[in-house]
Amino acid sequence: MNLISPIYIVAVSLGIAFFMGLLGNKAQRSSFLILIAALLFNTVVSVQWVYALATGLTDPTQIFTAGFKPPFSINLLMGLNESVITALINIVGVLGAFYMMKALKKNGTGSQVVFLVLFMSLNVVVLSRDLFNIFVFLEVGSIALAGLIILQKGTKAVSAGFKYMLATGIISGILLIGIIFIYRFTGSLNIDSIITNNPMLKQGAFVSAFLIIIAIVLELKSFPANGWGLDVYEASHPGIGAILSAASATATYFVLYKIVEIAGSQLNYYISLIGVVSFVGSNLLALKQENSKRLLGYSSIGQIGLLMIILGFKDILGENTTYVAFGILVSHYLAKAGLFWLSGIVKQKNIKDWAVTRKKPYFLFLMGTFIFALIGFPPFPSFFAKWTLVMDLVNSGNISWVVAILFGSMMEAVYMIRWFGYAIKGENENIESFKIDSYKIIPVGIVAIALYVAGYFVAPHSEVGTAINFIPLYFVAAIFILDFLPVFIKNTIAIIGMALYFYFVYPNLDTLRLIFEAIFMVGGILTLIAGYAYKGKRAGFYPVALLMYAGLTAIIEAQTTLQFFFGWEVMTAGSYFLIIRGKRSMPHGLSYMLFSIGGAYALLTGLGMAHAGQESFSMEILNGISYLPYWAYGLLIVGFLSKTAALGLHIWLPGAHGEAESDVSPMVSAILLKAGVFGIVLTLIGMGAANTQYSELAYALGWLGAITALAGNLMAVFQEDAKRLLAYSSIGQLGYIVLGMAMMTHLGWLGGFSYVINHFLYKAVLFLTIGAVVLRVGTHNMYQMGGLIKRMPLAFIAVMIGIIALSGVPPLSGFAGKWLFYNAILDKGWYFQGAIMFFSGGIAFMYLWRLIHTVFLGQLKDNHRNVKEISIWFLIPIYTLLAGIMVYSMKPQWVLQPLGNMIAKWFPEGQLQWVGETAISQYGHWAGSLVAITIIGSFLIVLIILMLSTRKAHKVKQFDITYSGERPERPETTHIAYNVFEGLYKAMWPATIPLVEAWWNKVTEILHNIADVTRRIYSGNGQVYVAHIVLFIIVSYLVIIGG
Amino acid sequence: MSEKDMNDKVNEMLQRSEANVKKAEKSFIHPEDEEREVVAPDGSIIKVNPIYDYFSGEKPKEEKPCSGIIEKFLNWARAESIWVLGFGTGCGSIEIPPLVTPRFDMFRFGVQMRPTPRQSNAFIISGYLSVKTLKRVIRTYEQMPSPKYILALGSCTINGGMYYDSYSTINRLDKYIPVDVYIAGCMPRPEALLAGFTKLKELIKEGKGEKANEYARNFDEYKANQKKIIKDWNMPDYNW
Amino acid sequence: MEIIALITGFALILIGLYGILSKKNIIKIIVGFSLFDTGLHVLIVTVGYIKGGTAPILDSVVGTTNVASKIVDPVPQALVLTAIVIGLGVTALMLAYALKMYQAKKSLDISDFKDMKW
Amino acid sequence: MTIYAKLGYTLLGLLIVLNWGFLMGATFRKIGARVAGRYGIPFYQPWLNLLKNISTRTTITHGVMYYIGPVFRLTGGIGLFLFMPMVFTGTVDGPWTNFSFEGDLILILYFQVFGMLGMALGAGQGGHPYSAMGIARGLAQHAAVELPLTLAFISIAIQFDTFSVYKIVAAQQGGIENWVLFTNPFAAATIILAMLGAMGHSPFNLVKAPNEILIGPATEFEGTYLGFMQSAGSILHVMEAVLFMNLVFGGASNWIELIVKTFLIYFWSVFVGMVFPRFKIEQSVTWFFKVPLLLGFLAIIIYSF
Repeated sequence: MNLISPIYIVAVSLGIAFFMGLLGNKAQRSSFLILIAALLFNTVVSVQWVYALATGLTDPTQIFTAGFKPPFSINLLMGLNESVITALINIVGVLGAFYMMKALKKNGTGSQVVFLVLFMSLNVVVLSRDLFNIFVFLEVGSIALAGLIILQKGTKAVSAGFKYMLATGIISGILLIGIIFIYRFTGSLNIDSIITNNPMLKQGAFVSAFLIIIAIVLELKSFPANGWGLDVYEASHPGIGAILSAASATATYFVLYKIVEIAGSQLNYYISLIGVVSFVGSNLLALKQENSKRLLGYSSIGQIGLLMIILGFKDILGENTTYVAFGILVSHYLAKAGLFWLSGIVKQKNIKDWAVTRKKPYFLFLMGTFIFALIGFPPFPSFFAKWTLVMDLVNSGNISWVVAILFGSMMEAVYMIRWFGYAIKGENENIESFKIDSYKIIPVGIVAIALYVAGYFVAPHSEVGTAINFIPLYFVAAIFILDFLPVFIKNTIAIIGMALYFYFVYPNLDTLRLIFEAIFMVGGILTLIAGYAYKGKRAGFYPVALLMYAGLTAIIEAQTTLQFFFGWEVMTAGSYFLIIRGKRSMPHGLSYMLFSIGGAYALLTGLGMAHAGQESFSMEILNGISYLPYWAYGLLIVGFLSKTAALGLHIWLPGAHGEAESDVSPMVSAILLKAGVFGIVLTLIGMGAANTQYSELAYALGWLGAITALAGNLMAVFQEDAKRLLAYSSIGQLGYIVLGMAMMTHLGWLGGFSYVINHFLYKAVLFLTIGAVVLRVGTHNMYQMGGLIKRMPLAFIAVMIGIIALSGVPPLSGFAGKWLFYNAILDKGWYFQGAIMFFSGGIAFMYLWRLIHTVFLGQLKDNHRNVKEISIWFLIPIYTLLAGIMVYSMKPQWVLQPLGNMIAKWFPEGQLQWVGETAISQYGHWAGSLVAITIIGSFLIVLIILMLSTRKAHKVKQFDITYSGERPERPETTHIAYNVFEGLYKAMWPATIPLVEAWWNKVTEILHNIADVTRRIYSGNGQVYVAHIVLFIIVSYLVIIGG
Repeated sequence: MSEKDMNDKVNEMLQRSEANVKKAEKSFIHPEDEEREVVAPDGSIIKVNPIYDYFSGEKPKEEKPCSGIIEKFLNWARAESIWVLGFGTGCGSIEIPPLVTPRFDMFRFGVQMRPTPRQSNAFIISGYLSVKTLKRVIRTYEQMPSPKYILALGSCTINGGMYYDSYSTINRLDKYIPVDVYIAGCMPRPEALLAGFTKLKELIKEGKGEKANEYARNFDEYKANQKKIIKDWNMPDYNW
Repeated sequence: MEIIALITGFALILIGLYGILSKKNIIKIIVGFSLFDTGLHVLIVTVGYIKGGTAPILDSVVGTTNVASKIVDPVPQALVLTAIVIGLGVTALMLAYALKMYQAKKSLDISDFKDMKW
Repeated sequence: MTIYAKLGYTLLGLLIVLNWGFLMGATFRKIGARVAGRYGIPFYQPWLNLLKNISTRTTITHGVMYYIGPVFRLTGGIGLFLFMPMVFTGTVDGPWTNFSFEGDLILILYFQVFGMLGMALGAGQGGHPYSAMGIARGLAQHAAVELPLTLAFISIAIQFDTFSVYKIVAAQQGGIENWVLFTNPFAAATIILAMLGAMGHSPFNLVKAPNEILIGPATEFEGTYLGFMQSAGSILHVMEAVLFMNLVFGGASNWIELIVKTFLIYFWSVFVGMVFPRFKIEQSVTWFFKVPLLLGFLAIIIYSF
């Protein structure tokens, strides 16, 4: 194969640049075409090298200039890495030039020449193996860039450019000192010969190597000596920002990658250290940032910091280094370019004003893609890279590094998701929509698609990534493409798809997984049926709902921990989009996402610890973790608890569930929360189930569950919002489940699983019904409803059965869980937890009565006189679930016996004995069916007696009540619905102070204050920035010689 | 705002208030009871008539007593279990509290107080009855389950007593609601009240405590009388 | 000689840095930068100097044997040429910026250009 | 024992309990009268009231829930009776154990709420504001009462290692010294205090404060509904007393013993009520969170080690 030598990139670019210079401004139109042609030529050259090197058609090739061999001449190396990096740079060059078409044309041929020279220099910087050559072209690049910065009009761009010149001037001076002294000490400027001849640099040579490396590190705008860089990001044309972030930073990073070898591995640790300071520091400082381009600048610096960490750890990462580095690099490169370009299209400075993006919904999709790629969500390459990075770091015992990296990532997620939240849900009424130029949107679209493609191709490259099941994701993608169809068709496709999938999947699952898969899939189908009630297109709903279900089923089917985590993150992303669809759910979506990401990071670390010392990634490694087992299991549990909303990690739930759409609330409450329970079950099985050595952990978990149950129920009592009430109730119910599981006995688990099924059934019923009622009456506030039993009797029946089941009153199914719990508690000896549970049960009656009374009973409001019964599409799933509750209530043994058999696998001791329909435990017995028959029988007898004695009961209307001789004036003043439990509140208000929320608010506030105070180092004065650079070098040197 | 506009506005306001005064004089309808419009969640307008919409308002029917011995047995139970509504309508209500004291102790006769008309079967109209209270009495009386009994206390309920020419009290109670037992005096002492209870019990046991049916039978007549005197009628014809 | 040149080079660098860090006037800062640059160039040349060596031109005086010990190292001299060119470019661009800045705010005080911070 | 014999005994037992409940109610009124220096009602007054109430001629209904609310209430009472072993005869299958299946304590605890919840729904549909207020108070007080009560119940369950009421009674046979009252004094003390709340007499009768909220939940109920509720109330009072008797006071081996013991238990709450004025709801809730709760904790702590 005949390859075009990379030297032609330089030659052609320079030639064309001169030619264009000669042309001058005479041929404006053709000059731009020539520029594009030149950049395309560069791209073709590098891409053909990528192809040739990747397929093994050719070997890495050295290109010698001037006919001498190094060290007497400059040589270029074209290896696989170089070819990929140059390809990336050149692609961004083409796209960027296209994106900046208007600006480049307007500013004439000169700007185009400079643009071309910039990319030529970036290519050379990557390819060259000569230190001085690298210096020269770095300088050429920065001069070119300084020329391009000024393309943007205004003082800001000018002063930013000057600061940039000043800073890079000083930095390249430092670099030059380093280069000249390394030449002095090694007699060579060629990187390869320096490395081969001087494996360990000492003293003077070491100092000069340090200067070279620190200069490159500074070129990468390391925190905190990076004010000049931030200014450039903020002030320059968005296209320049994209080039800086995607192309320039990539090239400079590669330079660092090349030259770090000259110091051997002596500086690796410090590069990681600088990297982590950059990553954590700039992500933390970005918290207070409101200017979108500057925010992106902070984020870019953070990402480069992460890449420096990876570089520093290349000895530990071994052969994974390239994979991890490219994973992060490519995601960052594409996403950041896309975001910068987007910012040029949206044209809003303040991130709050990005709400205008929503006026063109496909831009939201683009923005979401970039942001989720940046914070490392699947299916983007950064997800796999981050996974591998954490696995390897934990495996090598660098836990504190993992913590720092994850903290930094967390901060990045905070501001990124917040920004995205503003875009989805912020106020946008007063902001003018933006124009879309096709030449601007095409590059953005290309990088967005490239992200997905990259993710798809990166996944199989990790050893365990091959097993990921992409079929559900294809389905999601298909639904996304079909999003223009009306609801009815999409809903049918979704339901059929899920049903088929469940049909094919369920034979392969064991009982445990089958239970959860059934909850996810059957529950999913039932809640989707409710979707028929919606009219129009319901744009964007089906892709995200199915994304969540795809994640859920991936969790169940996971054979490896990577698959599990992949599913977990997919589910998180899907549910986030679902939740944030609600009208007022911006802050709640954010907090949901942050707790989810925090939990996911805990999970990631835990899974990493499980993997430590093991070759395999199979789910089996959760059993008997040997590396820091307490921490590992603790982190796993914390990760899962963030999803079950245990006390302390619960503050996202009420808002998220309460403000979500009517059919989304049951999805995220009845179904999604069970994913956390599934995880806890897996962890507890991993801890050894009956023979656990970690009973302290289980004990703490049990207490947490009990207190969560109490707190959740207590908070539910004082809610005025029907859906929030149910949401708090979910917190409480999940507390029960956690307590049951934590008991680690047969009965405890039986009770826990009984609750899992029950909670799914009745919470789905309640949320669906209340959601449907809310759709009809148009408010969440219970005190604005009332008397709806007359208008919606079927909904009332559903809620009544739901609350009786929830409250655990016999004969309905909730009692099964209660009965099992008390037996388990006596068995286990957790008496106080049991008493707290019972008390929370008593409190539950209060909010349940409140729910049904204030909504359905009492006085019908005037404006609800004509409301219709809830939609038939809600009634179908509701009554299907009710049938489930009734079957479970009448024949509990049908459910409990198989459950018991399943649990006996892990807890063979203390099983329930079944004699016919009677369950016998050590402490008592319970005949579910007989009790139900007895109660129903006596109920009917009494009812018949009443009917016989009051044959002629006169039906009266709502104000036909005794009102002390008066008549009520209005339903609103007659309906006792607001602040109903005032007396209880007076007695128990200390327990309702939202301490947890205050704590998290305080944490947030402190972090933001730190960010606010720290970022004042960026005073805006160019001299200060130079001082930062000098100090950075001095401090780094002191740290290095001192450490 | 120019002076002319101001004057126009003032005139308009004056006219409006005059119209309101006229309207009020005509119907005595409290503004709260006027017809109003509310907006349903789906945006449609619902007209609300506060006087009739909220109430069933169906006319009462005569309830036939059971036959023979059963009715006698039930009447005995009713007579021995008189639950009096705790509603003091006039000055005589001061005579009722002594009945629960050790000195008079009405409980031994099976008489006790009940706070809600739904659970009472006897109603003491204690003395003069203003028109304003009459409306409440009618409403309360109609809300009591049948069979129900009325004891009228003092001369005011018989012929108006010392308020015979008052503009604001009624003269004869049984023009408006049927009375079972009149207890004369101004005021009758608690002993007289106890005697009244004894008389009522006798009547009930004899099967003569059927005034509720009489009310139903002559409903239109009673209603006409009531409506003649109560100007601001803001309730349905029958309060269930 | 060598040591004096070395010290001069470093001194110029430090003086230049001092100028950059302490002077408020942009033109003075650019002058400081030029000093810094010049110091660098001196340094480069000094590093390549070999005591008693002649100019690195292969002529009859130097001969063809044992050349390396007779002439000063030619590489730094080549480098310094490039460095000077680059330094010139940078300085020129900086001055261009200074002009633009003056046009924008009628001020050459660098602390007047703090529009962007934090 | 055949099912028919069982049914017969159960119905007979129910009749006894109902009438005993009425008589207890009358005695309560009588005692109240005597405390006030009055003669008081005749002892047969409750039956007359019942008769009168179910013989009203007109009945209203606010809707289906209103209609079946009293049914729930009465079923709650009857069910509690059915699930409670009444008289201890030495065998689970004895004549007076009803359909208790050894009497599971948890079932009884949770079934208590059945009637309350149904009644709350019925009263709610009545649409009367006072009903709602009464129920809100009742539920709050119920939750507060149940906390110390549950601690005591769990303590007793730990003591006898069972939740079966029958077994708990059986274990207390053989003399007064075997009663939980003496073997587990903390639990007993907790129950004795907490049951004041469960019985709902003054000072814990804000739920149906007659002159403030027109007897609360029952405001809108009349006639037969009221009759049902009175019957249910009577049964529930007896059953509460029987529950405490079974748990703390050694159960009963015959009806006489049952009547004597329930009388004493019931009148403990009555006498307290005669002396103390009514608590506000926040006062009553905090009251149960003080001494009774502390005693309840002690009752469990002594078994935790």
